[in-house]
Amino acid sequence: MDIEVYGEYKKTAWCPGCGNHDVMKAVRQALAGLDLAPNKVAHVSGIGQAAKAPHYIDLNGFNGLHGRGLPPAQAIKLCNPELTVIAQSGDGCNYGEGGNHFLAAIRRNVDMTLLVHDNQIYGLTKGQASPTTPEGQITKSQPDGVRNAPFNPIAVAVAMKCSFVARSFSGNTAHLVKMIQLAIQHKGFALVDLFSPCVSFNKVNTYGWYKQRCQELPEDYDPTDWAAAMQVAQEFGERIPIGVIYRNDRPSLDASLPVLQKGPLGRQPVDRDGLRALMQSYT
Amino acid sequence: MDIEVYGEYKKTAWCPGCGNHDVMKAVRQALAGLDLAPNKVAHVSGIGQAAKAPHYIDLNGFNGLHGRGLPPAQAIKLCNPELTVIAQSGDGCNYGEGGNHFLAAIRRNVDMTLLVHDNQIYGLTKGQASPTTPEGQITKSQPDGVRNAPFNPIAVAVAMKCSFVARSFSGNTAHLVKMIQLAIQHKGFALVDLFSPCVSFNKVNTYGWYKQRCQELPEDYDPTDWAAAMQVAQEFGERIPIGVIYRNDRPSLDASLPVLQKGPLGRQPVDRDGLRALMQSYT
Amino acid sequence: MSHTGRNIVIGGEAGQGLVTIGQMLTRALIRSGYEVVVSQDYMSRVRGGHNTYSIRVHDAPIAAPAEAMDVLVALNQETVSLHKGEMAEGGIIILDAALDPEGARAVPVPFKDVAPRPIFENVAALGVLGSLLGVDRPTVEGLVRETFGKKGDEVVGQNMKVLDDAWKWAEAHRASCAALPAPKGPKGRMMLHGNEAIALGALAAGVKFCSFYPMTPATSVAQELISKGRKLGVVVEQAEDEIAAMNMALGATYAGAKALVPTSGGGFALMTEGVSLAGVMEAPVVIVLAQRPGPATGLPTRTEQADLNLALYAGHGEFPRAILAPATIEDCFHLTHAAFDLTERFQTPVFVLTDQYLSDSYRAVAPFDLDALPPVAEPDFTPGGGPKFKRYKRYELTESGVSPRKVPGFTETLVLADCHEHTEQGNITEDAGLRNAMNDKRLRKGEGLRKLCIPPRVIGDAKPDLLLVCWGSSEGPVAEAADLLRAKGRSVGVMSFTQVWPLDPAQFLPALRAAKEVVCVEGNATGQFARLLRQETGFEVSRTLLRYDGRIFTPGWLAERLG
Amino acid sequence: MSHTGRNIVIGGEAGQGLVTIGQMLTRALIRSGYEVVVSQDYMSRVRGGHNTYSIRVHDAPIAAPAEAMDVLVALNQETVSLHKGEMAEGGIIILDAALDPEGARAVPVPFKDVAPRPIFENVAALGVLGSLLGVDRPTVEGLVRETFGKKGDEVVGQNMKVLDDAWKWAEAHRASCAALPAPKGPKGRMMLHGNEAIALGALAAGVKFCSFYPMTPATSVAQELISKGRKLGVVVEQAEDEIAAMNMALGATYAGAKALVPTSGGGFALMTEGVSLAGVMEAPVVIVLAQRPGPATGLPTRTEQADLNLALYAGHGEFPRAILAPATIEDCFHLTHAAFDLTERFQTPVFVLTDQYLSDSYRAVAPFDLDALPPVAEPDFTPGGGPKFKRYKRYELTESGVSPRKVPGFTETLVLADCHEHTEQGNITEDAGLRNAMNDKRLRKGEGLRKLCIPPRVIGDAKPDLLLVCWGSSEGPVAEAADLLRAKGRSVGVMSFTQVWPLDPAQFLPALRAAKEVVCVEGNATGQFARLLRQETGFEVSRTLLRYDGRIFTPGWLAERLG
Ligand SMILES: Cc1ncc(C[n+]2csc(CCOP(=O)(O)OP(=O)(O)O)c2C)c(N)n1
Ligand SMILES: Cc1ncc(C[n+]2csc(CCOP(=O)(O)OP(=O)(O)O)c2C)c(N)n1
Ligand code: SF4
Ligand code: SF4
Ligand SMILES: [Mg+2]
Ligand SMILES: [Mg+2]
Repeated sequence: MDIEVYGEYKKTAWCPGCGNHDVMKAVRQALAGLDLAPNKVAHVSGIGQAAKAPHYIDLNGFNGLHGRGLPPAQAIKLCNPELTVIAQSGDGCNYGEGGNHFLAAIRRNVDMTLLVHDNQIYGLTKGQASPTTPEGQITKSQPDGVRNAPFNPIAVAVAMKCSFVARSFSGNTAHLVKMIQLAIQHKGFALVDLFSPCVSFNKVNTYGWYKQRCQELPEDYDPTDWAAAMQVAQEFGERIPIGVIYRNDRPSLDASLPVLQKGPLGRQPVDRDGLRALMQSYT
Repeated sequence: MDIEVYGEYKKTAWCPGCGNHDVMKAVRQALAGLDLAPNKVAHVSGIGQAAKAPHYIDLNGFNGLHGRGLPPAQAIKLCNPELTVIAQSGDGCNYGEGGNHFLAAIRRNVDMTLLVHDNQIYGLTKGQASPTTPEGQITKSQPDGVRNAPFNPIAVAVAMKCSFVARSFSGNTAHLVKMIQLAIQHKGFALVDLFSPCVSFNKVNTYGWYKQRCQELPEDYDPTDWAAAMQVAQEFGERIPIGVIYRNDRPSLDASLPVLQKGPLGRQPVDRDGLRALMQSYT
Repeated sequence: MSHTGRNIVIGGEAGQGLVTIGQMLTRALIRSGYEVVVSQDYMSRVRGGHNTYSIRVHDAPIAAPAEAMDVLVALNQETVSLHKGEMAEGGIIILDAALDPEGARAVPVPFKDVAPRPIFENVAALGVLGSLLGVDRPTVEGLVRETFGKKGDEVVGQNMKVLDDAWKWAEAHRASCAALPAPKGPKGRMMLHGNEAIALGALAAGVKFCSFYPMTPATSVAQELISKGRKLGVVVEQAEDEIAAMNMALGATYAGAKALVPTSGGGFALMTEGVSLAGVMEAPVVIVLAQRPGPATGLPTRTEQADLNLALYAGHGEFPRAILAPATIEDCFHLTHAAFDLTERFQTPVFVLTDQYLSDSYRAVAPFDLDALPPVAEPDFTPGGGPKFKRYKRYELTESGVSPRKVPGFTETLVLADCHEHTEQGNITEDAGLRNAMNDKRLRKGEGLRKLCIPPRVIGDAKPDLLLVCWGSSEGPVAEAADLLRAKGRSVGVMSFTQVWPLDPAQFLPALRAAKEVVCVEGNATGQFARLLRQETGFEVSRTLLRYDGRIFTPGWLAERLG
Repeated sequence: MSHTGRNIVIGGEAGQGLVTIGQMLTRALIRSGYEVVVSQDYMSRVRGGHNTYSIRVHDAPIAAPAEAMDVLVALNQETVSLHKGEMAEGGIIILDAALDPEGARAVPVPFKDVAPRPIFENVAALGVLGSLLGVDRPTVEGLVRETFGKKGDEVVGQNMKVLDDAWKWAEAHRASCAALPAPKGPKGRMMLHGNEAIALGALAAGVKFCSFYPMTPATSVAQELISKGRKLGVVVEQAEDEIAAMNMALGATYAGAKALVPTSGGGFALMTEGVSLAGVMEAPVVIVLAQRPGPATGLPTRTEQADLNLALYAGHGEFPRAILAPATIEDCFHLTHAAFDLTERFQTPVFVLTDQYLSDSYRAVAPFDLDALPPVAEPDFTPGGGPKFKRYKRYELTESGVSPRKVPGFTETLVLADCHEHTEQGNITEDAGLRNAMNDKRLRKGEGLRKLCIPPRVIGDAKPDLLLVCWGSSEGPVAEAADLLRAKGRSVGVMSFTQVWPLDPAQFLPALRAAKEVVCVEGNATGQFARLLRQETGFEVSRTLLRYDGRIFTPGWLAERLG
């Protein structure tokens, strides 16, 4: 696909310099590279800065509620397995308000991709701590420093044997494109936690901060080695590993439901004879 | 304390043979052993069979909503640090409906104890799969077998470096009493995932099933070794390790809030002079 | 006798098999051609406590449960103690010979002799009941054969033997209990409760997706779709919580699949943000709200009609909705079917507001004529329309307020569903003019819904002195109470609302005004529907008659208070 | 001029500093003794877009924002284009000399000369504005010194220099803009917006716990408690979601700490199950519901009054509540204070229903007299009462419906708070009689609340031909619109409800009936309060005047439509 087909939105509501601009570029490149027609993709989001994405790219879109991107995303795939489903949203949306859906989605393993724009802050609501804000960091709402231990999405996902877990950075387009493509190609629930700096409210975890720390995993790293992945998942300091951290081959839920093998549910007709027989079973 | 002080409730709504009876016995023993006066304990629950516990023991009680035991439990401690806070509820309550609060409570690390009666099923609603029901298990609502990967609370808690993580079994009273006591004594958020068989709806994970599998961790096991704990957390098969799987010394939130060092919030008077000075700051 | 027909009650602890006995007898009665109204009264526990399963049976149509017991099968002593004062004149208690009838008229059965092992006691009780009531024996035998058929001939044989013994034993005691009059109803009817009928209605409408989180008394809707609907191509997903259930359903309808969400008050409370999303996104969704008494956990296994206001106003902001309130099992089927049509035609949430009583109440229902059902609206699955690979006007401003709803993937144009105020294409806008236009557009759909609203059912006297207003499951008891009052010479009519929102006053206001006295009967403590009537019409009912103890209305209870 | 006073508007992109300029000018005006009404209009974005900060200023009390602009500070060209048509007669646009006034009357300022670096432009704009409007210069200087004091003398010096240059530059252009009349108001007043006043009211009442999840326009209530209340001993916890926030608050009040939960529509929707829990548990909690336009995400940074129904009926089941709706900043303080008293006295949820307009609207407010405040009810902290180590009667059946509320840990007796229907001790019950007694008990508290309800404020003509009914933040604009109409010779009164539930018709029905015409003015599309009035009294207003485009009422907008 020509990358132009996904449209290019110059007028976004994002701040100049926000990492989200780079992420959108990478998403378009990734889709083009995979030759995905815009009408065959369902692009789902919640609420937050990152979650405005469906308005800025020409794909089918479902912009739902804060924290609630994952449930409709999974349902769309379960109703039309022919669609490629991609959800995008922020760290607050997915790990804060939507934490329970995050756990459930990992367990359910529907074939879809989740791109978390992780800026370690609540951007849209102007700078409160998010679940991934580091301990001790001072924010407007946490003037004495964050007291909660930060949520480590990679560690939780790997601990739960999520079928695909990757990390990337908006500042490394080539890497991010590759991660998004691998995630989309993976048959199962694929998480990409991607750093996307918030230039307005996070003055600690900046572009430079990530740039300095993010290091690609070595070529010979084996993402199917769970114990190794668990160790890598804990690294979040002077070095932060990026790449595919863990994956496995667990079959996706949609692939294991017989009725979905007949195609989208929407157009499957009412089985009147079956229903008549069913009514007989109540007599 | 004399164990009698906590009352003995012969008339419960639980089925004869339900593991919850044994858990209650252990809770009473544990409290008596720690010499905790009933009025100095706040006993919080959600909804489910296990969650009826506050009605069956003489302690202060807060029986809240399904899935929502943890938020009030933490708030109680944050408002009155002199109370010992214990929450009890089921696997569905804590890992299903309440999953997001479970994650947040681990991160927040308020000094309290969470006892999860894990029967790997929804008991009160008559036998649907819970988050911990094994994959493939057939239930009323999952007649083709559970398709979700089971939630491994120990793995998630250890991955998140929860400050105290233990596992026990209602059929091993001495062990359970000890775990509950250690959890209460631990200064921070303490999880005890305890198997408590549902004799009515879980015909797979029965008393015998657990009895056969639960094995105490060796004496020399070091629960402060995170990597080892992460390995132990994955064991759930022919052998299921019980004991204190992981712990650390992270200070609890209540201990780090200066205002709480002055005692319960409820009786702290309105600081009128402070408020007058505050109003001046708006002029 | 305070009611027509016969009221057979089986009482005992949870886990003693009273539901099994009750269901087998119900089925035998329906197969024989009787009319039944089953009501189930149970506690929030799995073993122990005290539950009852009541079958009111008659040879002519009946619409409500009864109170006084004609036959009480007491599975334990507590049942005798609790209910001996509720026996009808001439009523009998059937109980194990080892129990004490406490002075009541009784038929003590030597169950130990009749049933070789406790497991056979259910069939023994069925045999005694069948025999005493004069139920057609081959029908009962067929049922037993069918029930145990899967377990092999030996088990069938053992049970048939128990049935035979029990039947014979009881024959000697026939005198203690009048046989039922000969049945007059047709054969071939279904034994169906409200939630099963809702599930069937959804299937008939083409439901393809159901997301739910278990909650009494709504769970059985999902359970039916799982156990039976699965083979008809429905995907049923047990969600992590109700929030997920609701938001999943909106994803499903976006993808073109008809979706149902069954829940009860507390679960529904969690869905209300999603209801608002459906409102602005203009997403179809059918919500089955099965009421039980609140607040919060309340009386989790009992019945109430106190979530009308919740259904009316759930969700922030303003958007249209429709609320259907079935009164009968047939309504459960047809209104659910209609709900799917309405929700697609108006692209806004539609509720089926039922309650525990109706959810669990078995009746004899003729199989539904699928060919006679009106068509159900569909989204636009056609491939054309809209610009290729660009957004079409998902929220096109139209006179009716309804915009063509295309389905992603079925067309080359793009579908953007959005939660903000938006442009016709679905893009975020903060423009005041567009906001007004879109808000007006959405609210115009409410007018369309109002035009189609179902008029209340008028039962009994046409120009009555006393007009009883009710909604949902109260209709049956109220209608029978009206009969009782009419029998005493009063002029009584019933106005039963099976759609409670929107309302079209032209359909009912003249009749309300014409009646001398209007009493609104509701299963709640604040008279929610009476207030709604006043809000919409200014009409104030003469008084309300309310029940909110978790128990169902019976004709006797009502007649006494209206008499 | 379409309004009294002067309307000064600063417009530009988010991030350009318009709020900084606006706030500094507002503070200078208040310190000088002027009356102000600030209204803030902003988009849901952090940089870019188009926002305005408007200060209506006057030498006498005013109660509403104005539309026509007397002074427009345009920080970019878009501001000129968008608003040049909205200038009042004689109005001027102040803009950088590099921008194009597009034909409007303008004062082009050579900011590049006045401010050595862009960072000083805010102070430069302040200097120009202060000078042109004739604001007391020492006051402005004091403010600048104070603002930059923390950054050291050098920064203060630089800014003072910029201020001086700007002031002097503007003096030469005095003719272009009439100076403000001399201020008459007292000195020493606070610059306070609605949410700050709510936070202060909560602090004055003794709030000790606030749990929240960020959501515009409610966040600033929690933010105030964090930045300022922290030192007064308040624990503020940012929760993982709104469900946790609400349930935490109930834990807090159980433990004896007064608790506040601020949120907006979508977040509140998630709390509704918890509201129901508070109802049955009889837990005090104050909920600040700051309205913004829905449904769903709607217009997240604008204003609306469309969540009245939601607040009225949120939560399954039936239980009492009170809903207070502040009209002024002073109301925000006093009604929040009163809410804490009511919620403890009646042990049921109490709402403060505000909206984005009021939340963000700064005014000049005299410091509150803390000694004049009525006492706030407390739970029973005494050690005695109730059996030792056994449950006391937490839900004792009393005539008022209110039971003594003891606090766990402060007494030797045990406190059991419960979510089911329960016994007096708080234990689960399924008994029908107890259910009735408990439900009645809870609902009786509603009668107590009704007896204490605040009568509507009556403003203007006592027996008017035209009576304008309004609630909450609309009062100011409606009252001024009434003035405008009266100036044209009409007989107009205003009835402003600051408590919208419960209602006591005796307080207002006679006046409603006496008026020739009653118009209900509301910031929503369906006339929610007018419907509530009809539901409660049967009274139907002559018509409604509704606004729901996310923008605030102004006296001019209203008078035009009422004229
Ligand atoms: C139910 C609900 N609660 C709160 C909000 C307010 N809100 C909008 S976005 C947001 C946080 C955004 O943070 P994140 O998800 O990290 O996205 P970012 O803006 O950083 O990209 C919040 C709290 C909301 N819209 N809905
Ligand atoms: C919001 C809400 N949803 C659903 C329910 C119904 N419900 C009650 S208990 C329960 C599950 C109980 O499972 P678990 O927590 O494992 O407890 P158990 O009964 O097994 O001890 C459910 C779904 C409810 N009460 N509230
Ligand atoms: S506030 Fe932060 S996250 Fe939001 S657009 Fe600006 S830079 Fe990006
Ligand atoms: S149903 Fe299961 S969990 Fe519930 S009381 Fe019975 S045995 Fe225990
Ligand atoms: Mg973020
Ligand atoms: Mg369980």
